[in-house]
Amino acid sequence: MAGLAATLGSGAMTNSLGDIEEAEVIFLVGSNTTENHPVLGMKLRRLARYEGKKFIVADPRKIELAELATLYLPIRPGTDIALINGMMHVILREGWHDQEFIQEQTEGFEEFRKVVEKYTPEYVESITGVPASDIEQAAKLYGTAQRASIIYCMGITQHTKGTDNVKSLANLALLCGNIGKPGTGINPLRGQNNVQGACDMGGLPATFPGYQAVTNEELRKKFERAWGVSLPSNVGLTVVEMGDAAVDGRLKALYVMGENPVLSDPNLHHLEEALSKLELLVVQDIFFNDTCKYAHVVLPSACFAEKDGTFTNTERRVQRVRKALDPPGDAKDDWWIISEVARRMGYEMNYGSAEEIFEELRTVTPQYAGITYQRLEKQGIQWPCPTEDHPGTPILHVGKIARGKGLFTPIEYRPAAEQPDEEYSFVMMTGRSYYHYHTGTMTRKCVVCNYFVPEPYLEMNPEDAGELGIEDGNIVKVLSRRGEIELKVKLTPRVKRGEVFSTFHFSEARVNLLTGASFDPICKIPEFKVTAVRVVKP
Amino acid sequence: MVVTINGRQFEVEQGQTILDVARANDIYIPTLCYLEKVSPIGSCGLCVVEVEGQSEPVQACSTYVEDGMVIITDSPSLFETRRKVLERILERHPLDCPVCDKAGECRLQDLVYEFGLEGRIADHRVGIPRLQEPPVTYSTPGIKYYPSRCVLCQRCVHVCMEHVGRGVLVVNEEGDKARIEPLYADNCISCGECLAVCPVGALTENVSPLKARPWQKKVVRTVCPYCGVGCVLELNVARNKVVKVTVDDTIPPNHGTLCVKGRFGFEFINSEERLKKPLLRKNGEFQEVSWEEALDFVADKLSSIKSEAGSDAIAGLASAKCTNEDNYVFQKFMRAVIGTNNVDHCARL
Amino acid sequence: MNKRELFQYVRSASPVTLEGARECPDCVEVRVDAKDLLSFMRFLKTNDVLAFDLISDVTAVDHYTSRKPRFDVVYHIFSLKNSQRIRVKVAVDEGESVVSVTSVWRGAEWLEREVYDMFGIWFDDHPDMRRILMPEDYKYFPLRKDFPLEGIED
Amino acid sequence: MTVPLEKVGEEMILNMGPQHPATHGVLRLVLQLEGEVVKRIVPMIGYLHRGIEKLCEERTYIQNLVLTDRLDYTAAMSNNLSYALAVERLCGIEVPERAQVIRVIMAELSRIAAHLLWIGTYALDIGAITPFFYCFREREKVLDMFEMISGQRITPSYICIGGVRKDITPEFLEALKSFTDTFETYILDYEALLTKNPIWLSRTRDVAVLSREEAINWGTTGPVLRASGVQFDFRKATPYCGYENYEFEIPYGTNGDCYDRYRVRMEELRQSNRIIKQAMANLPDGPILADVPYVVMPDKSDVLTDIEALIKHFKIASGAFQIPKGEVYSSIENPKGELGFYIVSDGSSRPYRMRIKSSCFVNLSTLPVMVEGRHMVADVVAAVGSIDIVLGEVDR
Repeated sequence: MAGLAATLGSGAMTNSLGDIEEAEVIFLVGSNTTENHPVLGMKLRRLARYEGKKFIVADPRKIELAELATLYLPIRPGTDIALINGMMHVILREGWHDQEFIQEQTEGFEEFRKVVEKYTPEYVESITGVPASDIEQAAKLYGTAQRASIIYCMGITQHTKGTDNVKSLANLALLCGNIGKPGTGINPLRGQNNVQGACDMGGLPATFPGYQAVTNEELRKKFERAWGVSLPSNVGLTVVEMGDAAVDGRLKALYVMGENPVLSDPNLHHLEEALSKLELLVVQDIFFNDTCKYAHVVLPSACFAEKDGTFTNTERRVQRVRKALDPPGDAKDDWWIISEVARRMGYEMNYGSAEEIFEELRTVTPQYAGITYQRLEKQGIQWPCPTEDHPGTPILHVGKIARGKGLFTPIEYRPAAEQPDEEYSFVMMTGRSYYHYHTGTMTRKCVVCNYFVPEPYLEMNPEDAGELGIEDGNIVKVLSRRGEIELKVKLTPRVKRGEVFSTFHFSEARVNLLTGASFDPICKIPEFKVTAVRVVKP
Repeated sequence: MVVTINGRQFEVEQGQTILDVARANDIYIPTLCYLEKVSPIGSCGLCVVEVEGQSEPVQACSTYVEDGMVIITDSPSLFETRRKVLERILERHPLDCPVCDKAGECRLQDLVYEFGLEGRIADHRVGIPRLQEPPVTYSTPGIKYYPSRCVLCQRCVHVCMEHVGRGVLVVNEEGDKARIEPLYADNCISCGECLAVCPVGALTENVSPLKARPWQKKVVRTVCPYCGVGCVLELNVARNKVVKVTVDDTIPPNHGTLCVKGRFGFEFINSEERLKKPLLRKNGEFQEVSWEEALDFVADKLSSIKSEAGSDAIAGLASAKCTNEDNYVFQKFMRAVIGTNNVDHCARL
Repeated sequence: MNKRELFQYVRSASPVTLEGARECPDCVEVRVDAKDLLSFMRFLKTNDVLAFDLISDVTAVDHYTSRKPRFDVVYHIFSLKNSQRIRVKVAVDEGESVVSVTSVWRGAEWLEREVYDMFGIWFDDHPDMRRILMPEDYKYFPLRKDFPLEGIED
Repeated sequence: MTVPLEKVGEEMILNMGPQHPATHGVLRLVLQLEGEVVKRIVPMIGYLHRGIEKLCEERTYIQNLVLTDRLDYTAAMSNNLSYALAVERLCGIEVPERAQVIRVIMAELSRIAAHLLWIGTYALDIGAITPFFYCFREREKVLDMFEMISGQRITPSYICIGGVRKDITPEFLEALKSFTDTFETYILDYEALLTKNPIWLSRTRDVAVLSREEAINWGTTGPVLRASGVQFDFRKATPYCGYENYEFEIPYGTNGDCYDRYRVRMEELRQSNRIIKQAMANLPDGPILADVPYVVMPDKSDVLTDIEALIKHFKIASGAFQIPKGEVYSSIENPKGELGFYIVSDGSSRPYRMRIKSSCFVNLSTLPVMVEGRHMVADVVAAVGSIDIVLGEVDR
């Protein structure tokens, strides 16, 4: 997200789900859409199968859309930049780039051009393992298309150089002028129902609501006037830094709302040590999850069906959530709990309803200024929506890039932090599956989800398993430099040789015990997609 | 192109079916198997209309308009043909209404009631009442399938093939023994689209033990709590329990489509393991305490840490699963009350 | 005298201006303003052509939010002579009162008390205006649309 | 309430009811007595108020039919009839001939049952024990007939919207024939016991007199009005269900006292019997339910064997039908007087407002006129009994 903010001026999805069908070519990279965004996956499947759209799918695993794609690039994990630079090299060589768009709308093209010179298809083949001819064809498909859309997800961002990956995708889009038109743009698919909303609302250490920087004096004054209190100006800690701060004692208290870091965060041994050192750990959730084991106080909160409010989905659409039933026992709305704690600490926060809060938040968040509950009655509105009669913005950067000029950033390919070696010969990717959701606290209580995927599993290539004498369904031990777990093997040709895949939904086998501590320098996303592991038959 | 329907002229374009034109100008034509989001199926024959120059009535849902067509959508003979269509279906339909979950929202019931059908039509019908046959295994545990109730409209087959793209269902065998069968069951991703489009009680919801008739339940439109697509769905609630999830076809972004988590993943809401009382760890053991005690404990502890070690010794994890309002209040609490910017959430995971 | 003649006669001979008059399938319906209700009722009774001498029913209808003057007080009066019935409606808003017709027909006494008891419409110069069905100290008016079916316990 | 000593001989407040053998239900009478003479009498009602009108607004027209049985529970069939007529007039439903005649038979039978119960209990109030057993012997026969045809003695819900629920069977006709033949002689037995009985005459003659003007002014209907000399009956004035083609007279009294009310009701027994005989004589064949598919319930036997009937039954019972928007007031001659239904429909399957006009309610309001200042406590019992009130209908 930080990548898009740097190059285009806004970190969110540029286009919307509704206009993807107007694209001729769809470049799908690092997103197993049919499993993680199933309804969008269905649409892409329809586009590919019935409406003859051309698909370029780049993913280490042969995901379902790969079979329907016109071109499937079985890329090695962590080598995305090389692939994209290679494509751009061919586009520049063939002159398919949008010369006039680059002239008016972008800057920094020349330095970027020099860096890309070196990424000939052959050189890229040696890095990514994708045949040169495929790279040529991919570049041809994307370069010559009138309207081409880029769709990506965690496969791109969860690397030590996640931001660079996003920036190089931005370069590719800017190169061909695929911005600000229906069926184009760079479209990150946000993983969770309100992750876009949480970022919009300033759930980040560096920004107030509406991506207004904490360090900006004048903006901080605005919030100080709005909230009637002086505000800190230093950028706070991110999740991973909180772990380190807790370990060396700088961090004493942690208030966790609706999260389960003990399962979803990387490098869990380190995190568990951090949590046990805290003086106060408050967990506010709808279930007694794994993090609650370390907590001093657990507060019951209401789930989505028991509260009024709004969610913002991946296409920046703010939609109403309505209360359907009463919360069980004494569970309360999250904002009620927090406002009660605030009142006890001397800061009066008496909100009568979620609508009242929304009225306040839209006064301080420019993108939400024109949105009201009354307008959201029939259907959602896509921010930015500055005034109450503004219909919302389905497509960003129409006519002009939000940042003024699109920024080309020259990016060199760097290998992932942890390369496989003879001791840890496999590259493990962690991700999500269709039937479960994140830490499984919700989906593991549902009979249909449990029926299909009841227990944790490790996807492995049949030949690799054959060499190690492992049959389908065996329990194997998976070790990395930081920890080990036992998983049931599921042999599938989807995974290439030398690579394995598993999910982090299951508390009985926490995959994140294996994942490493390295993360992206700028936006601090951990390296989930590349971890060196060893698979051993017990 | 101009077409006259029931004597009124309409401007139409190439590629529109008669039914599209009729619906655009709210002329009522009864339909059973018509489904907007897939190509015309034309299996039931209920939407027949008379077109001048055609000897036989044609199906409005699958006949494309041509210039100068003169169409009649309602006449005694049409009424008769439509009645015959319904009778043919009703002959094999079991007497399940009292025990069928779909009763009250069943398209077949509405049609029979609308046509005011009497029992005295199909005289050759054998008087033995067909009692309920037990459900047959289906491709997902989330759906119960009663083959005897199926009216063979094939909406499920088309939606699974065209809309979802998995092609699990086929029409098996011919004539009287024809029925829908999940032949390629392992393709099934239990998205429940077939359940959503089934006009009768052949496919019924099988997750919630509690069932409710339309007038006993409240339908609340909300957003799915799972992935980022943000599908809009409707929770059917009866006696403070979620009974079923339905969906409105006209609302973006999902236009009436859901996945397994959206359609069947609602059991956690009424699960017994939900936290009901605040818990406070006293000498190692969690005990249920009142809100007063828990909140006081948190407030005092936070205040003392803030005064001793400073605001930056406290951090907070907001949540991508809570609403914008919750997150706004949370970061306002951390920044205004605690006085630190140590606020983050799992946007990175 | 059949319904049509009655309808013509009432409209022509009525001493007060009628806000509305129509012929319903069951009987003639007339709408009168609250202030000239009493004179109209006396006219109905004393006029020997009409001779509406038997008060059948006094009740009210609560239009709640669908109409501004919220209530309609509805009188059904029967004429033994002509075997015809007439329905007289008076629009009343919340808090307003209506003059009692017990001076014209004594039989309306309990009927008006029940309307007060159920809807809270007060009847002026009524011989014994108090609740009839509900307990004396009951605070609510049960037949109003905003009164919940399951009642209010306090 | 204990009366202070110095008050003896002067006024006394006496509470009669709501639990009292002579009040025919939970009616409470507050008597202000001077010695035995009643100075002032204030009837307090509402003890049996179930809020039927409020309940009707929340249930469909089909479900409300069952509530109407519980109004005047001594003559449930004619309550159903009044309600069914009101709804049919609202929807413009034509009831077939045979059903209309059956409805007349049933209405008159329930009138006979109601009057027999009145005579039995009223005689008991005055002190005559034996008529109670005679009357209830015949009443038992009528209730058996009801049970034979509808399975229920007191709350049959037999007359439904669009006709009657079941066709009458030959056994029913036989029982009816034997009943109507012998009933004339039994009426003579009752009259032999009471009509010329001196005690009866002294307790009822000139007791609780209601003059003709007072009766009309107070809006009374039914036997109370007729006893005061007004020859008026809704079956003749506004005929329904084909009453116009039956010959019967309207009995009426002269000086409106308890005795006249007794004589009017005895005579009505005979007239009802006459009507039933005529109805049995020309009972037409044909359907018993109107052919209006969207609101008339199919016959239960079809529902168990036939999918169309089952679907229609389900849709109608669950309120999928729409009654046309509008309002109607229709009333019939109930054994106690005029039972009127004022229904305001907003076009849905639930009435927007359902007003039930009960004759007992209005007749009971004349009690003070009859008794105050003229009679003693014993006569109050006779007066209340003579009005023939059923608290189910009064309190609703």
